[in-house]
Amino acid sequence: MDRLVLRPAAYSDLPAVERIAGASPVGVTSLPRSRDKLFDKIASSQASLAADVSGCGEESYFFVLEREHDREVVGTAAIVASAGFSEPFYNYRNETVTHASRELGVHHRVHVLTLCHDLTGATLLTSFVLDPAYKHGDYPDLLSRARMLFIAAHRQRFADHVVSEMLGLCDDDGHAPFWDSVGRHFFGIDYPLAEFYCGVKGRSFIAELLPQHPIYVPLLPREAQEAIGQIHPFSRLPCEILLREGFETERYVDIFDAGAVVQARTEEIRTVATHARATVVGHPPGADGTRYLVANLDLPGFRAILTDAAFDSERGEVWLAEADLKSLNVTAGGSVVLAPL
Amino acid sequence: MDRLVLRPAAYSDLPAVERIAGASPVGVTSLPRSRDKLFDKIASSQASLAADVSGCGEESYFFVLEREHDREVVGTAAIVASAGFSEPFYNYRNETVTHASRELGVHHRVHVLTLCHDLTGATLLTSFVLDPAYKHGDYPDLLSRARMLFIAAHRQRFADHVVSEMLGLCDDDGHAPFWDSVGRHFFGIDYPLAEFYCGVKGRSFIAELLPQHPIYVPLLPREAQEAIGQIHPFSRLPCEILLREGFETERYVDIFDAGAVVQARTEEIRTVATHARATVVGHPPGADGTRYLVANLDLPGFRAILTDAAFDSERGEVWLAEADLKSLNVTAGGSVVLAPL
Amino acid sequence: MRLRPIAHGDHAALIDLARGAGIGVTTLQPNEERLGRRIEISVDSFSGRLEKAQANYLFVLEDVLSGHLVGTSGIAAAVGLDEPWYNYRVGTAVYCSREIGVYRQLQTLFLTNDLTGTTELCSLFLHPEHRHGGNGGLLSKARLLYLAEFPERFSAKVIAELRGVSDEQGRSPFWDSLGRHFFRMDFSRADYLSGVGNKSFIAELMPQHPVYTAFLSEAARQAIGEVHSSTRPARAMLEAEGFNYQGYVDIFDAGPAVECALEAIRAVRDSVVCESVAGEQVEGSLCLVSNRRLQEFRVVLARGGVDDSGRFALDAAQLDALEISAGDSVRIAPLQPIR
Amino acid sequence: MRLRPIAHGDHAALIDLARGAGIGVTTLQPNEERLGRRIEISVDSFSGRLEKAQANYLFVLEDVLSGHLVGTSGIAAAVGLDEPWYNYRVGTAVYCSREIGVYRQLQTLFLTNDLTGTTELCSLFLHPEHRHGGNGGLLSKARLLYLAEFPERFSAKVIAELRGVSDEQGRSPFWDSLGRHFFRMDFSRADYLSGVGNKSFIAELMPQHPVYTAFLSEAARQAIGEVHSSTRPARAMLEAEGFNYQGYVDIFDAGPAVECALEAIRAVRDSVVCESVAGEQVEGSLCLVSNRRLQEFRVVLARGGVDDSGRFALDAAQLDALEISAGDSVRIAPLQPIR
Repeated sequence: MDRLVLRPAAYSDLPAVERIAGASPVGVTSLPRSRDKLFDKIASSQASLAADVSGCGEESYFFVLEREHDREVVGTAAIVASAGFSEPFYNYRNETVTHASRELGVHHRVHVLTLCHDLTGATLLTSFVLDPAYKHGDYPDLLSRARMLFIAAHRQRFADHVVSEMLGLCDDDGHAPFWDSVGRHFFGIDYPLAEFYCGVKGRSFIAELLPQHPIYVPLLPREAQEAIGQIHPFSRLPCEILLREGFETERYVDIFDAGAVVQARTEEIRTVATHARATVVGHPPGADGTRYLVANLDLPGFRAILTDAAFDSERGEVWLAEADLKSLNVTAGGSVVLAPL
Repeated sequence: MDRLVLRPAAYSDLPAVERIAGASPVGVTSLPRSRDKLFDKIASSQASLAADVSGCGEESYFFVLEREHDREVVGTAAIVASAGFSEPFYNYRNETVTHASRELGVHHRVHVLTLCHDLTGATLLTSFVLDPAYKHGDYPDLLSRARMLFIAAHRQRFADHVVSEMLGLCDDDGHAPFWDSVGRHFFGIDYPLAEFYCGVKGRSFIAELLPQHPIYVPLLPREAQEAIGQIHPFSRLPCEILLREGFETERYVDIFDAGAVVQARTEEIRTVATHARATVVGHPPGADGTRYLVANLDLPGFRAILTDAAFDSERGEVWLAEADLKSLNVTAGGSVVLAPL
Repeated sequence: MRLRPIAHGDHAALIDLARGAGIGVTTLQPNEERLGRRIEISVDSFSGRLEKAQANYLFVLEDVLSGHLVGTSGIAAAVGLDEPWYNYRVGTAVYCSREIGVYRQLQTLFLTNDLTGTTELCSLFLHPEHRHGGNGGLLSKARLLYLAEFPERFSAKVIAELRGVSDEQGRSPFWDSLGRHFFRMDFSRADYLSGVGNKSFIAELMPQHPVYTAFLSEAARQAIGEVHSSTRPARAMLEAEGFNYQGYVDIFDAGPAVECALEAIRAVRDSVVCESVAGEQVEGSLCLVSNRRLQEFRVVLARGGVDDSGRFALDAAQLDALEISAGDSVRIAPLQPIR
Repeated sequence: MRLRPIAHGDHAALIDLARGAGIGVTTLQPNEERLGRRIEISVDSFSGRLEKAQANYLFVLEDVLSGHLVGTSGIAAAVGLDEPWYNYRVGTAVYCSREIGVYRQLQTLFLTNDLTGTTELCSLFLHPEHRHGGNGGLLSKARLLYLAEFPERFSAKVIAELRGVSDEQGRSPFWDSLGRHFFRMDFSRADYLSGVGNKSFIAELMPQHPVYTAFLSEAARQAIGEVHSSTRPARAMLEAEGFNYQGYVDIFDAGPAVECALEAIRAVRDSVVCESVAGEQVEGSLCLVSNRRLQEFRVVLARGGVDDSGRFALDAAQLDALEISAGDSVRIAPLQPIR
């Protein structure tokens, strides 16, 4: 099995990141197909890691998953400390309103989508893209959940809620049934163009063009209704991981494609709730153990791996192999955070 | 110390209940000052206790707290299985919306109250009234939390969320600052009259008269703004108990007086989460123990008391004194539910 | 033919007439008890026993030879003062972003009570066999002379709600695209419930938020503010009288409400009071002639003109129909706008 | 005095004039660069280089003896086609329950873009020293002849937004009770921002939901649809021209928007085209006289009337001011409505 290491993206990763962005669907606006924007993303991450931060603000953290033996980048994942820091973070709230008339003996619930900024300020997980060759086994967990370990290790840098937007339904020609029935009326442009603008322009045009009044779902065509809360095949894998982590779906959907927006209280995310700090004890390779996600406590030098380790919770010690110490760039006696897989 | 027992209200309790209703503030619409309505309330409770119920529907359960030695009724409390079963259960949702203009560098949150039926279908705790002579010590806990034991013992009869409306600010002359600034415009009548109608009429007039559009809080007079989410002295004691039970405040307020509407997931209510079933073992009086709420498993013959008991959780046995067995109307070898005080 | 207030004795004849009206005329449902109450209300309105909020005047077109009733027309003195009166207001919402060069105009429907308090022309129905000659004009316009004569009983603004688009089966595309989702009943049933005076269910069931018409069917959008083909002549007639569509439509079928200030209604503005004189009909235009009475109001059509001494000639039959004698004062208005 | 289109050379004079305008005139802020652009837009509008969406015609009132500019008036060909145009629509909401015998009418304010696409009369400003004689009427009404002459350049509906109520310090009770809570800035600043053409912030900051006026201060409620005392003559003048308040008000100060169909504007409807003839002024009413030219449009006031051969007499100074020769065609409208 290949050994993969998650670490912050460096400027030298730009070509690899650009390649990954180019292979992603248009809805992944957090990985725009624009070298300048990707460069900015890395720069912002570097600055955030170097900054002395006590609350959660405009920081963002951009990670790559690297194959250790040839240093090839095979995945990306990111964290935005506070969604909508400089402008509201828009979603539709999935609601029902009761319409009842006792006199007529009528009582039914009508489904509406109401524009909201409820999730503004929450920490946002984005940019999860993994080389398909690694989609089996534990690798996806490493890529996604290493972020939770990072959040746990640097808790004061993040909000009390964590959210993530799942890509919604959209065909290969860029037709999103929800967009075609809803967003198009207000934006007057195709879904791919809207997503493109979203990635490369500010988001203020969204505020200008989104419907102020709630959308009555029964008025929409069947395809659009059915798309609400659905998840694009591209996002199924990351979504599964988040649901196992305790994220909830159902309450919010994306304003463009109506894909599910999942959310959890930070403290209740499984990796955060079950993580521990431990002192490293070196041991020779080959010893048995349980599968753990392990990360160091550095910021610019953050490293996370998956490995078999023995964790003594009473003593607060974890036994790691030499190779692990090397990957994590820690030495015996140093500290790490870990969570059971 | 007086021994008090909580049990379902009987028709013979009507005079006592009427006396208690007459001494309560007007906002306590669940205890209307109308003998007919109080009679109906007891009848509905009796019917609910006798019914074979598998879900939660239109049942309601009305309890009285009785002083054992002279059978004097000193308090009332009730549970409505499903709020708004036959008509929506209205509240204001306490929300903020972000108004931001990047161009002007303006970003602020505006507080709005939006009419909603989010809590429709939740189980509702009402009618908590206790003779002031018993407001100290553990008695209030018995009156309020015996309902949680009842819910725990008959879980299938109740919803997954439990809510309770706290009485909001209102002076002795019946002036409620929130009503005077908001409800009065739509209803054109005084607060006491509105509350009176609410108790004795159906609630369909509420649907006809409530504002359809959200209320912008900054437009209201200061007294009205300050009343939002506040609690009338009459409700402070029951509210305190519910907050200790894990109920949350802040998100919803009452449509008439803007008093807090508190809510909790049923499973997370402390008494429900910590309750246990146990087999009764009789023991002579005087033995030591911990303070417990204990109730039998009957429906029409439901009884709950506070007592010192010894509970062996491994064996699922609880040691109760003879007096307790008598109050609870159980015999050694029978079953009870209990929760630590 | 003459127009006169309905009387208690007209009950049976009115029911016969109502059976021919069809579901579009919401205020004239063939329900014996309700029509009986309708007559009572009208009688009490003419006699002044009712407040403006309740007053509802019902006129009938009577064949003076046979005594048969062939049509009805009404005036509700002030709508919405007793229970809410709903319309959609057709509005415009503009969505525009300079940054990405987008400009969109969307049509919206807001539920309003804006026409509250206005006087409504209502209950117009003419038996199909009598839809010829000046009958339609007489039936509809004669009541305008009542407004001209007794404006203090009515409001400054007068409206008429016109039947919207529906097909031969009575299906309304607007209803099917919007109302049906909220009411979960047929248009004809909703129309009936509304017609029998129960409007509180509207507030309970209608969408509370504005609706974007972009989400409605093409046929529904096209029906907004349009009238049923059978109502086109009525619309043209009202427009010639000065009524205009100002963006308010029916919440069920999106038929237009047309509006006019009472004093600006052509037949009101152009009406004159003069003395009647017995005589042969001279050449001239067809005129509405009323006897100016509050309770025994009568209107007939007569050809002629006001002569130089300010008199209008009526023959014996016309004087009879108006229940006046030569020399009594009458109010005259040309049936058709002059121009 | 004559009215003519503004020209590039008027820049300095316009700035001087704007400095006297005060904060109520949102379209005439004393900002050099913006006024320069305003002139350019006007020149390009008259020459036909701009689309209707951008066209904005600015006229000046010129003292023909001294050459001084003493006032401005403008026409925006079609508002809201470039970025959203906002008004509050004043509506009625009825809350009524038979069961408990309650009936309430509440006034609501809905944020709308309903006036999108209409032609706006704007930028009216007359230097205080010249507020006498027929100057005000000439300045404001002369542009109506431009509408009469070139209706294809404008929309079927014409509006004017009138300055709302504010006190001597420029404080608007409506703003203080509503807008301030959402903008958290002074009325004068919001008014300035809006005047300099930036309207996107309105959508971003204004309340998105309808507002019940019951929650506003008494002074704010009374200001809805009312004009500033200094604007009363302008309102009366527009009403005499056929403009009406139809329930749309300014979102900042709640001043009324008045509306009229272009063809129904009195000065448009009553204007006639005739031949000019050199001559002494005869007795007659004061008339607006325009030279009918698209780009070199000129209007003067002249006393007189159209004679039996369909001609209107103008003296040499008037012909000069109009830049025409006797025999050229002119459009005439009485300055004041006749009646």
